[in-house]
Amino acid sequence: MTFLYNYIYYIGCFGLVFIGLYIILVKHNLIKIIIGLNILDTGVNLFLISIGYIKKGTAPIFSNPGINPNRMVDPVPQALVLTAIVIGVAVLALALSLAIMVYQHYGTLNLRKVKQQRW
Amino acid sequence: MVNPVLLIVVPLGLAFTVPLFGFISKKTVKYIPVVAMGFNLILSLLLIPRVLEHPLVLSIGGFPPPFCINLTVGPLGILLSAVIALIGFLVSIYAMDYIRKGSVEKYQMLYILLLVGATGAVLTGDIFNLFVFFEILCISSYALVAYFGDSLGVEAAIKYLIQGAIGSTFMLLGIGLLYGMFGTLNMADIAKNIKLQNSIPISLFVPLALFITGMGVEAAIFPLNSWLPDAHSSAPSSISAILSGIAIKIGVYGVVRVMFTLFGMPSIFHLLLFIGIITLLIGELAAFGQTNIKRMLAYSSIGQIGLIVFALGIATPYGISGGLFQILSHALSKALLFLAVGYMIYRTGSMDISTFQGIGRKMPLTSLAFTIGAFSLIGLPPFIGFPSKFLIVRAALAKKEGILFIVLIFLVLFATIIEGAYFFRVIQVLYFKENKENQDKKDAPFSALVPLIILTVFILFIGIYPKPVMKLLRLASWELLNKMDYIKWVLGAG
Amino acid sequence: MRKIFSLIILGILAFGIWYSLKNIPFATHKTKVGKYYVYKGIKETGATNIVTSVVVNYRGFDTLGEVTVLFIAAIGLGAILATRKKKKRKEIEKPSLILYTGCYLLFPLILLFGAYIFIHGHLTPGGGFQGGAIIASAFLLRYLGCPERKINRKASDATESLGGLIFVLLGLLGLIVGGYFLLNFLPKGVPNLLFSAGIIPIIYIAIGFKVGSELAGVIDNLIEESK
Amino acid sequence: MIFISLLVAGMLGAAIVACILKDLLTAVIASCVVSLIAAILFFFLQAPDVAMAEASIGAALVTAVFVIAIIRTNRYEE
Repeated sequence: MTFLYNYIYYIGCFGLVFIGLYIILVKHNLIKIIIGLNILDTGVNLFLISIGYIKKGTAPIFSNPGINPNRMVDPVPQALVLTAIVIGVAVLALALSLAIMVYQHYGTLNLRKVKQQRW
Repeated sequence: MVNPVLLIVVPLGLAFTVPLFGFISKKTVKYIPVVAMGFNLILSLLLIPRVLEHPLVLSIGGFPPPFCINLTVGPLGILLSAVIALIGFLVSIYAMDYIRKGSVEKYQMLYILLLVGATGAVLTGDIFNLFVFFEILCISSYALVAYFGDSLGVEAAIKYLIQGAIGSTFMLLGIGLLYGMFGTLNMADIAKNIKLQNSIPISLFVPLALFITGMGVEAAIFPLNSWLPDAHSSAPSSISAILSGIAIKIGVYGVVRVMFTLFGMPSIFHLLLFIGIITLLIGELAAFGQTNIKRMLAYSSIGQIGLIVFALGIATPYGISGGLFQILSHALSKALLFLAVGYMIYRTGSMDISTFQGIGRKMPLTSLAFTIGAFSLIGLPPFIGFPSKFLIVRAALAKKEGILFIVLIFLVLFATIIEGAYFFRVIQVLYFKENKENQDKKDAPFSALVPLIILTVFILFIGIYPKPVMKLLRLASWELLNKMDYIKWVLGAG
Repeated sequence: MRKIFSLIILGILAFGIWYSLKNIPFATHKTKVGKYYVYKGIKETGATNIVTSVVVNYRGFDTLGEVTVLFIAAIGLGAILATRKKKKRKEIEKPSLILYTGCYLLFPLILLFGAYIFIHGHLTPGGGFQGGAIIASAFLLRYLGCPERKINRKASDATESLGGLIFVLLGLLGLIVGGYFLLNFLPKGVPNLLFSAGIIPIIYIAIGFKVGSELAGVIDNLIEESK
Repeated sequence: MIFISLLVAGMLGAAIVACILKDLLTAVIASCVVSLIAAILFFFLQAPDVAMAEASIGAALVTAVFVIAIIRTNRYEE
């Protein structure tokens, strides 16, 4: 049980990271790869947040004066993740617009067939 | 009131006003990047003497350094930001006439923001802030590569985007691991906490490897450079100049900053030597076989990055000055080459080298600029490439570590010979071949010739009189080698 | 072949990260920076939501960069999709009356909710990004339910750039008044009131408008251009 | 604790489903489920701000953008 308590979040986030990377490395479909990127992003964000957690912590908001600041979770990773989520969305939107253009030019989303340029 | 934060904020503010100017008059829009980059150029030149006296550390938001984001403007940062502003200024003059297709407004906004990202990345002293500015740089370059929306550009952009996105995620993972271990994001504070002697524990090696992979994608060091030739050859020529001249240098800066300032352990620098030499050889050999001129220049950029990384890996004051000098010289020469080639392609309508026969007589100034850029890149005196390559070879010779460095110097010279061979081939086609089809070609317009001439003057001037630059370079290399000084600037003596 | 190769790479990565994670035990105190913010944040910035004070004030420069990233994505997407050849699109099916009326009535309510989220960013969870995203989802709903109503592109472009400009200008005002960029130069007020925390609510409102119009613009571009 | 373990298992399961399926629309919905469960986990980790952002941006808008892109291209993976 303590193992589960200590590692369950790490298992979850690195599971997402590895599944995301696996999708990106193995699949050829462009939309599938972008889905992989999304999952990878989510995993990294979850990892950052779980770094800042404290046992039986409270959210870092002084909603009533009696809250003990000693018990608050670390606010910095939360700020970082807010930034990271927005950046992830920006990359994703751009990637999908490029995917639409690729489909228009090549008639396929399979990256193996999109090969006009080579070394 | 000269404050380095204005280097980032004023162009950013101007980029936000572009749509508002667009409502008033579409024609004024193309002058905004010129104004923004001209401002940056003047400001960074004004700041250089102050920074040389004492490095500036500015906290943003008015809190003490480890608790807020701070800009650390040392000699290295101000040198790179001056180079960025110079190249950006000249290319923005060039682009006034060159970019006519598509929505010009959007091009100009993305262009300014790319340079804002580059400037921010070299000035910041906070690891997460570095990541954010890196993303600004990367995302705007993805969009600009696909700016024309043709099939080649879109294909290059999507490949670049996928690799870049994986790289930046790795970087974020590395930041997370470092934050978990040390509980701070300030680079000086992290550097203070990492005390390495001779070996590196795995728990620290993993974030280092993640950082090098993440930034190495942008820097195009060896196994991570498959995006570069596509992206640099399919982008508009003005953007190719910026990507080759500046964007990949920021990647190298990131790798170097993390390795030297954050981790700062001599035995890992040998890694850079080997990465550099492999990248150099692969780039130059691949460039030799190209018939497309922009691809040739792109591969040559890979080779030059290899040389820069090699020089920085020597890790002596001379070696690092040589590497930084090479950054400067490659930025000027490669920008000149891409800009000159841009109008040759525009006039002949093809990127194939064989179609440029006889262009040398019809477009004399452009061809002269190309020739000077090529000579400088090869390292012939009296151009800027000569002192920089000379410095690198001298630094490698001074490092008396037996046969290893002799072999490496031999490989560097070999790569230079290959470089010379393919550039002379192009120059021969330009001047010594005749073609009836190219009889009616005009030279480039005035707005394109001005940046070409200014770049040529800089290349010649620094090549003949490198002394003032050398002083700045020596201080910059000192900044990289002395991690303790950097920590002292930011966090004070305690 | 490719699968085995990538599994080997992932295995190496997993091994390395496992080693690193041993140094980062879960659920313990470990950061000095976070402690400083939790103890001093409310006094130094006046915002009861410490995350907001970190996002907007302590690490405000990151937020400026983040807003810029979203701006770049919106512009870049527009620039790329503008080169697309326009095709004739099939007649769209008209939404049913119930769907139409539902979306019509829900739209202002969702807008109000989004505005509430970003105005109260310094007091309760939420802020400019979340509020902006909620506003954008209201526009998405309107596109789905009432397809003939378009957003005004000029107005949304103007909102984007004005939002960004307000952020930059507030930062520059701080530089002029106190010598630091993004200095919280307005009076902090009493914590837990709506009018407190100096420049934080103003910046978050600007961000909310900017993010909302940018994300709505992204959706608009993706839906429009294909006609 | 059991509840959180179940959530994590569900999240990983949804991610694997997104990896395996050939129908891209279903895969996108599965990745939406991943984001949604991640938002719940953020809430349990005492990060309400991030949970809100993940739910509104990660789950709602991203899915919408994906679906629009799939309509413009091809629904099935070849």
